[in-house]
Amino acid sequence: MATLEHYLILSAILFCIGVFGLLSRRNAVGILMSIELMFNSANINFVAFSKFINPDILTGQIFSVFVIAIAAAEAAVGLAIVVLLYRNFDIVNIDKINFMKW
Amino acid sequence: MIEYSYIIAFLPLLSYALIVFFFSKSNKMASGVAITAVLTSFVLSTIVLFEVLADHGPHIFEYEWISMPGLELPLSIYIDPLAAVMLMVVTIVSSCVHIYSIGYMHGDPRFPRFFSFLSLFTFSMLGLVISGTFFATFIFWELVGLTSYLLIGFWFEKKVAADAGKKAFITTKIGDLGFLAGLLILYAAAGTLNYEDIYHLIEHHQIPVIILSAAGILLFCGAVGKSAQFPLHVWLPDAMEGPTPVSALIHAATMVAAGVYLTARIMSIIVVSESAAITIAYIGGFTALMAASIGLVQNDIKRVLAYSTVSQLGYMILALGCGGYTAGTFHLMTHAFFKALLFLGAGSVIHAAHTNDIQEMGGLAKKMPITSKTFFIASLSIAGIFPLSGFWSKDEIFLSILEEGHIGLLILAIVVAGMTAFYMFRLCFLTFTGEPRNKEKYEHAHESPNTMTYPLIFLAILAVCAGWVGIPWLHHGYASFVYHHHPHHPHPNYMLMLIGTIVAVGGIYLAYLMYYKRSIDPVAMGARFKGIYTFLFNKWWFDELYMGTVIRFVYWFMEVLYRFDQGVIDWFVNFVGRFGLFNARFWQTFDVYVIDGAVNGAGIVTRWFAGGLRKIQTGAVQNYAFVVFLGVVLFILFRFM
Amino acid sequence: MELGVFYILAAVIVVSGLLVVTLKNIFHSALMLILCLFGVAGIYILLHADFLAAVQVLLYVGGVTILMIFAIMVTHQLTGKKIKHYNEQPVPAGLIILSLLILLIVSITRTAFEVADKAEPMPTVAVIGRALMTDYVLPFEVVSVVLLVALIGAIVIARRD
Amino acid sequence: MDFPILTYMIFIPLAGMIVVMLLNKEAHTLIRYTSAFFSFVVFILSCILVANFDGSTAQLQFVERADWIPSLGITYYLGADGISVPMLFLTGMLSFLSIVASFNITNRVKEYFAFFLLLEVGMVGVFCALDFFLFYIFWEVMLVPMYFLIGIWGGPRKEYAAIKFFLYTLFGSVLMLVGIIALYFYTDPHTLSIPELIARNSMYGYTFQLIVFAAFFIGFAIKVPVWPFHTWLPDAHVEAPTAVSVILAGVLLKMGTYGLMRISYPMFPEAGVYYATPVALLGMIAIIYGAFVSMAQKDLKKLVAYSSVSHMGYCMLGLGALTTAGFAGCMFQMFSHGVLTGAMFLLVGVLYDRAHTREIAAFGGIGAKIPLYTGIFILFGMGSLGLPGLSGFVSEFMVFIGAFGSEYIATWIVVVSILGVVLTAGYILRMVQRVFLGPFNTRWEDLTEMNGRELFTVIPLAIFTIFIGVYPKPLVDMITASLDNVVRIVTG
Repeated sequence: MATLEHYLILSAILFCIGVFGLLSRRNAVGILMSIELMFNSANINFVAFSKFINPDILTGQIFSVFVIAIAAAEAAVGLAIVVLLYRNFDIVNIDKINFMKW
Repeated sequence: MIEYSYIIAFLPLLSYALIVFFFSKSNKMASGVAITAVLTSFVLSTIVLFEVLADHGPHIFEYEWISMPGLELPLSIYIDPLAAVMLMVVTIVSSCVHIYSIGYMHGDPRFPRFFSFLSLFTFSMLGLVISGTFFATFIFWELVGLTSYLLIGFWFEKKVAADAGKKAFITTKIGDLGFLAGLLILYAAAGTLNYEDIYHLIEHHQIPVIILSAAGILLFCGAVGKSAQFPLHVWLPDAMEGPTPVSALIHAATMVAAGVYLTARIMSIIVVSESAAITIAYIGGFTALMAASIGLVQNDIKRVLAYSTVSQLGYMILALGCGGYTAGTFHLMTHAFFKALLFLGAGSVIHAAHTNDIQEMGGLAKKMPITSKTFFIASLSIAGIFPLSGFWSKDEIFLSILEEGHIGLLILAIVVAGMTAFYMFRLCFLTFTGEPRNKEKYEHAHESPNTMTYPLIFLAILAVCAGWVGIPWLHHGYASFVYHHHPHHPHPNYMLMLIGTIVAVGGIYLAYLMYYKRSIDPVAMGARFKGIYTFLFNKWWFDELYMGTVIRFVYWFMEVLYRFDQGVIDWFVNFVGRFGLFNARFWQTFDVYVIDGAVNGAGIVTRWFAGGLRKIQTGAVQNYAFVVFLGVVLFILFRFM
Repeated sequence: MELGVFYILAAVIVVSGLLVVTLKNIFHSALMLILCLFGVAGIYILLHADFLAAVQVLLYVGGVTILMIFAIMVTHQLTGKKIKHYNEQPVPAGLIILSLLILLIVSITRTAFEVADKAEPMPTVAVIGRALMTDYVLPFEVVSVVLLVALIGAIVIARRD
Repeated sequence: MDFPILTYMIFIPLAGMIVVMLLNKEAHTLIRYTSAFFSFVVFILSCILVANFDGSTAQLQFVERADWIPSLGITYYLGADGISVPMLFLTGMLSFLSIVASFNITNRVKEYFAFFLLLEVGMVGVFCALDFFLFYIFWEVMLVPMYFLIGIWGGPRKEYAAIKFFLYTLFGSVLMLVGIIALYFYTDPHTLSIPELIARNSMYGYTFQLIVFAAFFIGFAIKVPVWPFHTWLPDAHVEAPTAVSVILAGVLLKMGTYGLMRISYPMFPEAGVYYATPVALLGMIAIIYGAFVSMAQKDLKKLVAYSSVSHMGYCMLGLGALTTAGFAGCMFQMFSHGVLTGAMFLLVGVLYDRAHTREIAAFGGIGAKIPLYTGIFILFGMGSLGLPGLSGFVSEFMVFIGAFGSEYIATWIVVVSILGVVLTAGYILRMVQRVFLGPFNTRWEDLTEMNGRELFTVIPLAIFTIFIGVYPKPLVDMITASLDNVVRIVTG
């Protein structure tokens, strides 16, 4: 019988993988993928908590629905930016995009 | 005609303008225009004289000039017998001098200019004569001063001439200060400067005597300057540097007489104010004596005549101070003729001999018969020999002094008469008789041209006859024409006439002995009275005195003030500026090193930090995210663990 | 049995997740992502969240991932090229992440969760649907607006003009 | 007259300046004639102004009034009376002549004439502004071009002179500004209109009057300049180019006395009475002191500059007298000094252009070489020393009569001041003698006579000198009513 802790640890691992990708990948699309991983880990958390703490009202699942919607929106906008970047600068590597430097 | 008498004055002005604007290149036209103008003035003056003889006047014509609240300054014409006589004197002498100048100034490169100045002078002098207010008198008074300046300095390339002109102008200007102050006092007291109104007020005792005394003496200061009375007489001998016709016209016959004329005009004041009268009389007397004493020993022919002029003017002033209105003005007239004649004669001599020094002349009578004869006539006249004009006018003066009771002044006047006779004949004998002392100059000497001799002859006639109008037995003569208040006919005093004649003859005889017969050696005399001789020869050291005191003081004071201006006032201004600058520098330093230092310090520190920290800001988002997670880790670590 | 399934799914998720962030070829990463998301969908089923599992497959696997593959295709870069796919900080990042993971695991294990002993409604679709239309209607509408804005924004940004 | 003549007089030079600035800077002749044309138009307008002026009344004429900044009570308020009309005429004439006299400027011609026209704007404006705000603006507008005209086209020490002039005058105008602000806040309702403030002069307290009068006085005194605020003047005059000296002496100095007559006295009558003796005393000191210091000068231009100090002293004496005659004398002196000293500076400039020196001792006997120049110079010199028949005499005499008859100042002040007459004669004659008379200095063998343009600039001034001196009635009629009004306000 998988307990809440199992799910939480799985979620933590997945989240950390996502963060690692976020911090170290150069490709913008890769970074977006990493973010998806992190979303998913959060969703696992929500659903697990919903299942083990408050199973009757399904609040966690509803939040997950919202998160998925937001993730979709994020993906759409993020990819659009990537396309634009590519078109204007001919690159998709995020470490070259350092215009925020003073 | 009398209401148009200003035309008399304006004709020469017109001539001046014509010469300046149109004939400045043409000698003939310039002299022609000037002489025409002055002769016309002469004719008109004669007409005026006859009209005044018919109606003594005064004839007054007023013209508005300045009129505002608190200031009414009209100009007016005031023709009374004195003015009419003066008009005659001025136009006659001026005409003679104009004609004479054709010959005398012949060949001068500035010939037209000379005539233009003569015209301007004639205008000013005639204007002065016909002025009806003290104010107008003052205006023309200054104008004659200007023309005198211009004419003395006519040969301005000579430094002495230029200096003399300046000296004349400034010295008379000092006297004019008094004139101006007198005008102000009079105006403040009377509210008018018209002769007629002031006479009227004085008659009705509406002006306090003390003010009248002050005003009288101050106005007389003007006369002192213009008529070269002590202590402002120093300019007149120097003024002899001008061309000789100028000396004759301005510095003998007319302008210098303006002071006397003015003194006559303030007769009403003098009569009222005892102190003013005494002051004037003594100044006149002293001047007469002093100038005559200097004249005794001078060697420059023109300077002798100049001192003689000063002395004679002193005589007139003395007479006026003693209330001798008729006497003073009478002598003014006769003197004008014979002194002009003397000067013109001297000019003729100088023209011939090319020197002013009588010690270099001698025996010129043979070469210049007309000049020498007329000169002798004039000398006799001035010495006061019966029946020449000088005799009558001098006698009048003695009489008026006697009537006033100033015995001391009378004796002084008689002594001066003797001195006058002596120095005039010293001059005559040295110039015209004896052996020529400078052969070369003698050889070149010749009689002057007709343009010069005719005026001499004409004036010689006047020098003889002009006095006859004032013969005491003549009841409708000068005294009943020119008078103050009412005609005054003093009884002829035969005693005085006799004394005067004796003194004059004595003076002439002494001169005859010393300079003709040579029975008394003048050089030995000079050596014997060396102290007095030096004193007189150096003109009582007046020039040196003034030079050492007044002039030196002025020069010293101007330097002191200029130093003060630069060293104190301007220094202070610059000091304020420099102080400001210093302040600015100080605060700039403060600003740079302290205030700005603090600011910059903050900046430097910041930049120093930033230099390190900017490396953190890579612009790469992932670096930032890295830090975020580092923070998260640390947060959890320290918060919960 | 359930635990066994969980471990299998967990292994799939972790391995595929690691591959997502480590593979050089971004296209392969995308494929691994799909695998990973399937694993997560399995976890949902394991947790009795049938609706979410369906949504996961439909939206993520069918929508987002495809979108990403399109983006990869559009930018057609890097597929198979020998270039560095990491930036300069994988090692410190790895360390940080590792410590984060340890901290998380420690805190999870230390925490005592109050596990409720209730059964969830089955199937969940009706319950979720009702909840979205009643209690959560406002967030729901907001999300719809957000999606719309994102949609339009994406078009505007990516549009060639 | 409906035609807004004063506005035109102010702004035509401004238009001229703009036109000049638009011209090609190499087209020197065009620039010169253009600026001469514009200033000539102003001169013509000033003649029209004089012709249309009614001197029988003290009323302000040619009044133009429009709201400007209503919230602060500031109006665009212009007008002229007997005090300003002669000054406007003088400004118009001297500006035109100075511009003609500046035709020989070759350095940065365009800027020079542009500045000159701007200067004219300021000068005309000051003389017809009736609102303090406007007055102050014009007062300051004048300062800037003057600074540059001295500082760029001046002599060897031009920077020093320009800065000294600028700072000194600015110091004065700041004091004046303080006075203006004090007046503004003292009155209720606040106003800056000068006639309005004069009408309310009974409201000002005695102490207030004394203090504000002093503030204004120093402001104006620096401009006059009154001893001991005069030391900027010799430097500025000597260093400034000829035409600028003319304007400086001819017009700018008059603004001080104009301000005193227009503002200080009518606005603070009690203070005017209180300060009568100090003002007259300062005048006396200036007369004597200026004359002595002039006498000590070795530089021709500096001599003329110091003579200005002396001559403006007569103005102060006349003002201190508080009589119509004294005020009229002051007015005459302003006009006459403007003409005479303006001409003197022009003449000195003419000589300097030829000889490149102004050292008095360097000349000598040049009267024989250039008789026409000498004659004209002596004419103005005589005018300056107060020879009757020339304008200087009339003004001096009126000042003396006015001061002597005044009940506000002691007689001895006038008596001492009279000494100035002979001192003036002293320095003028000394200078004339050392420059023109005496033995000819052969160094000046090549000296040439004045040319037509130079004659053109001084002949009108000569005509005015003689005209005013011989027939002062037109000017008297023009100023009497206004001055009498001022005197009556002051003395009650």
